[in-house]
Amino acid sequence: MTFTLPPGLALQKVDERIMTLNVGPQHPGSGHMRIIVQIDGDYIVACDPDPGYVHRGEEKMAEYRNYITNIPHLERPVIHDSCNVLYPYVLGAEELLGIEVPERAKYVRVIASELNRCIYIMYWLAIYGIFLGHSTMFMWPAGDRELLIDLMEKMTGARVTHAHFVPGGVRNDLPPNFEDVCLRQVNYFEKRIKEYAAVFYDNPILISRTRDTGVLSRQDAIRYGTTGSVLRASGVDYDLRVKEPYDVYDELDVHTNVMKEGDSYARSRIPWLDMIESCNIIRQALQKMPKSGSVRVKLKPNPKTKGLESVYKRVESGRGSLGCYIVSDGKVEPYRVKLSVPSFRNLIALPNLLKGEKLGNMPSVYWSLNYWPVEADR
Amino acid sequence: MSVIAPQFKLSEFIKSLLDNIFWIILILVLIGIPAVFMILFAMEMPVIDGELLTPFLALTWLADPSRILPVVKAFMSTDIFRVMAFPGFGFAALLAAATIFVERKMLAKLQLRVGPFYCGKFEGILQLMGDGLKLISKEIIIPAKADKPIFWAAPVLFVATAAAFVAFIPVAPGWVVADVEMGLLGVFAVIGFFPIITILSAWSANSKFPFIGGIRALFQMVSFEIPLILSLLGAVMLTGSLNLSEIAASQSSFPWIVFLPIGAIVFFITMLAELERIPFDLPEAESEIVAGWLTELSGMMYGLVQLGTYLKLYAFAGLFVVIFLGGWNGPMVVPPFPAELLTEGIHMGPIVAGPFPGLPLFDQEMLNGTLWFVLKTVAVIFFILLPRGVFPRIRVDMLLNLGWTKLIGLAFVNIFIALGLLYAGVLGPGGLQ
Amino acid sequence: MGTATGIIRALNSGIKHIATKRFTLRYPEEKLKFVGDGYQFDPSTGVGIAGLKGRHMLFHDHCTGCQLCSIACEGVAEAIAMVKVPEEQKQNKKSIMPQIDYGKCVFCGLCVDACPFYALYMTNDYELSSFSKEGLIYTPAQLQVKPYVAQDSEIQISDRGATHG
Amino acid sequence: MSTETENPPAAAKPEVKTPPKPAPKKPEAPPVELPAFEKSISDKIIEKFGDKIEVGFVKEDRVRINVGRENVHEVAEFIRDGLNYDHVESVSGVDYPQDNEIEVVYHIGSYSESSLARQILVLATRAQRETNPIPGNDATKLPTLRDVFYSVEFHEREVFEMFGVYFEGHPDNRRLLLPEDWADLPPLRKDFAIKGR
Repeated sequence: MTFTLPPGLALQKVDERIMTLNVGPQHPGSGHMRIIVQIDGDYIVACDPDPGYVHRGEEKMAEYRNYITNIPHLERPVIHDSCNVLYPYVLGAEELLGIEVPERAKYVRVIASELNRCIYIMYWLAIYGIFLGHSTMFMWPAGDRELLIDLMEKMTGARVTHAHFVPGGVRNDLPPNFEDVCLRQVNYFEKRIKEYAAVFYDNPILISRTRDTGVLSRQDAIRYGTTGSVLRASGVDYDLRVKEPYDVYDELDVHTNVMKEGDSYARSRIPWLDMIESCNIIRQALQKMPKSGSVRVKLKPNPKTKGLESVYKRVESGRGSLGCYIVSDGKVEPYRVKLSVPSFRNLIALPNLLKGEKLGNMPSVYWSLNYWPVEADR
Repeated sequence: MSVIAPQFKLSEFIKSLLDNIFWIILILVLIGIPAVFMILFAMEMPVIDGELLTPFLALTWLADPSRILPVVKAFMSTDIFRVMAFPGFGFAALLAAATIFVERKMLAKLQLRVGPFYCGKFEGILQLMGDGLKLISKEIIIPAKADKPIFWAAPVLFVATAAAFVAFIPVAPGWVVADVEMGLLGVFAVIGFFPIITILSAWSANSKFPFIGGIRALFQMVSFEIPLILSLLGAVMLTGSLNLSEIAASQSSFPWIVFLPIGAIVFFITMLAELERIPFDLPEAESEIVAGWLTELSGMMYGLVQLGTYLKLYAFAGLFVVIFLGGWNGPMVVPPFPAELLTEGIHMGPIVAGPFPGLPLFDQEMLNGTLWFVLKTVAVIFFILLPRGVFPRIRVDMLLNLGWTKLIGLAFVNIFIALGLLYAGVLGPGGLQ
Repeated sequence: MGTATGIIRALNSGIKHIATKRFTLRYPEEKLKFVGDGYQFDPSTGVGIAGLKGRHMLFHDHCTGCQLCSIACEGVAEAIAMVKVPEEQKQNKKSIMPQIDYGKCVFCGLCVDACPFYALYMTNDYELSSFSKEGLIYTPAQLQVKPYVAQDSEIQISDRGATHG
Repeated sequence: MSTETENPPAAAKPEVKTPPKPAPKKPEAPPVELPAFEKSISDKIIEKFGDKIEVGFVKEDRVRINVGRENVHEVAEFIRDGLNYDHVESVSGVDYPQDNEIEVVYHIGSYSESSLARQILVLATRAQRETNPIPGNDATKLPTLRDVFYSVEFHEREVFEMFGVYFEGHPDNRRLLLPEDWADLPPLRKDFAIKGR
């Protein structure tokens, strides 16, 4: 007794070994996104990232606001790296509006940007720690971050959403006695992060856990267009602070950290080395900064650009090169603002890295991409 | 401005209090007093003034306070007391609660934060009670497609099995719930139940993450049970007995860890794995599989599993102490019982209290043994808790690799050391002991 | 043996930190001290003065009702509305002053930058919770009050670690 | 069709920047003084393709090439193989309703060639715009560059959902950021207005 279904109704043959897991958006190990993972036993056979849960239409909103009022909402994608995410927009707007920034303002921007980079990386590191089940590495960075947040608060008046950079400089001058406090806290901060080595970075269990997982070769890192720590962990010496210095980075001595391995461990170690480098840059900038002078150029209310122009500026943020493409058509509002965010660019590597990995490696590979879902969605 | 509770009325509040008191008294009368009488009927009553006390006369201690101590002492010699209170469940639960408190505060200190601080006046000492109340008051949510009887039973079974494990641990000479001849085999048998309960709970939840977590727990526990058993065999060979009390008693001069350090290390690592503690907490790996096999458990079901986990932690630490650290053996530090309390009572100026005919409740040996046992157990628990602060989670393949190759090999080395000591005559008959 | 020494180093580092000072700020009892009296803006030079961007403070004798703060807020949060005030000021012909809805405000301070008459400042007060949404709307009369702040905790760094003291 | 796309009236910037632009670079008094290295890049492309392309501008570190949609794949291959650019940083769509066109701008950079490290080559092409778009099923189509530059994969998916520009040959033309049940206009087009603005 054979009974055949019509072709359209025939049951699709499903490989029963494969199980589909929805990692996210309510999963503790995903952030604000979903990764659809198919596993065969403990091995991931396919992975499909699904961002978009926190898409806020920043680019659309920017077309309706003028160059100054764009500032508070354009820093929202990465509020813990808010100075850096605003930086390319401000640089681009300055070029479009034709503003020359005072020297002291440039140094203040560099200090704020480097402090913010450390704040971002500490947050990232805290989550990387808890993704690996290392609760101490969650608490220590989250606590020591307070040292720098305190500095940013003194500097800008807000703890995370600073809205500090404007076309033409920065909003306010440094408070009195800031240099000493900054130097003291940054020095202590550097001492603290060097203590992480014994517990985290030199921990043999961590090393055996993350070595040779999610290996991204040099060719693939370039081909996928990854950026930031992911790129530098794969052996590409590329840091915009050195390669295309903006503001006063060409006057500072910036060292680029490069590792050859391209695995999760290297990708997680590079940001930590970057933080130590940032401390150096802050010390240099504090030393070379002009002790007085203006920090902001007075703008006309509602500044306008001249005709149809476009500009593409990029900076090295905590996650990598962050670009901003502004098209203006001579009105008060920009015609189009496009943020080319590093998280989005690094996301392309995720499906390729996870394929063939074990499920236990998923959090470490995923978060070692230095990925921030809110920024990718914009 | 009563914005928080705009409907608040004092009379309603007092009414609710009285209501609660009424129900408490009712339940006490209907359940509490019968339970007390059942215990009184079951236990062997003491002889007072030459006549045997009957359960019906037991409550006469309300009129005659000198009868309290004999009744209490008689109760303490029953099995019910042993199971429920002292070497059994109550004692273990108390130590488990202390463990949770110490774990929280110690981990907080290590991570440069404060930890529980406001609940209870001193350093958040009542935090656990608050957590328990919260868990009891939470709604229990059962997944729609769960296999409900097994899903309900699994947490209860888990606690019961953990309590059964606790029953094997001798705390002081003679003070053990189940003093069986094949005690260690019984321990192995009970440990073997945990993966079954885990996989039952995980399977019955009918959800993906608990399933993966359950499978991982099964892998982990099964693969680590073999080195666990092997690592304990060395001590069994040297002692020549499987009875845990005898193993503890045999270490009166030196603990076995002196001769069997490799076995102790292997047992410690497998213990961490069996307890699902960091770095081996794969079945509950939060960032990978939410909460593993505990994902669908809610409310007090989760609380029961946590209770079972900490009971298990105490039991494993106790097993380590009994087998490698000499159990209750230690220098006598407890002062002898003052005999004049029995004959004369306490003289404080004009006031005379006593004499107390029922005393002493516990003898000196037992108090000293318990003290040393608790001290050693706390030390072992500290070392079980410490890795949580400094190690990340490991991966399944690393775990299985560690269990099946390295630890089993080391356990065999340990057995050979024990055999060597035995045949060389250093230990065993004619040796040091 | 590298593994064993690494594990011992990690354990050692963990135990050492048990004796390090706690870094936690116990918020309701301790409050962080800020620089200055809040974010202010000097319209003559066009540069702000560093300070915390907290609740605003409005100087009624400076406000002219020019609505520039409201216009600045339009693209950001739309939190500022101009309302009639009963009092009559010489410089404020229309008798309108800003009323700020802190349910919408993002504390960016662009309204302070926009004010050309030193009338709108920000203060160190950041505890603005309320039981109702209406309670978050601050009228010009409420904005006039200088908030009382008791903030004295600062980060202190010693050999045994940093604390909030 | 090609004449339309190759002479976009809006983006046809003169090759020489207007002098009053207060650029942070050196004061360019004669209008023909262009950055030499960037000029050489644009010259190479002009030499290869001649009339098919049009140089949008040559600024310091930035070279802009406007291409018609039928040549964009070919030009991109030359950029990768002949000029050693190796990745795309950003793919942006810009809507020009008055020209009835949607411009797609590729910002192409290079990691492997150290002399190109600070260069961005801006490759712009234009697709026909439909007033009533049916994303994927109307004339708003462009050839994909995914087989040339792998890194455009997610960027092109984003442009597809945000502007309705279908990339022919893209292996995975699904929604990325927008919800699955989005049935409105592609949101970054100019005729999609934010409520209340």
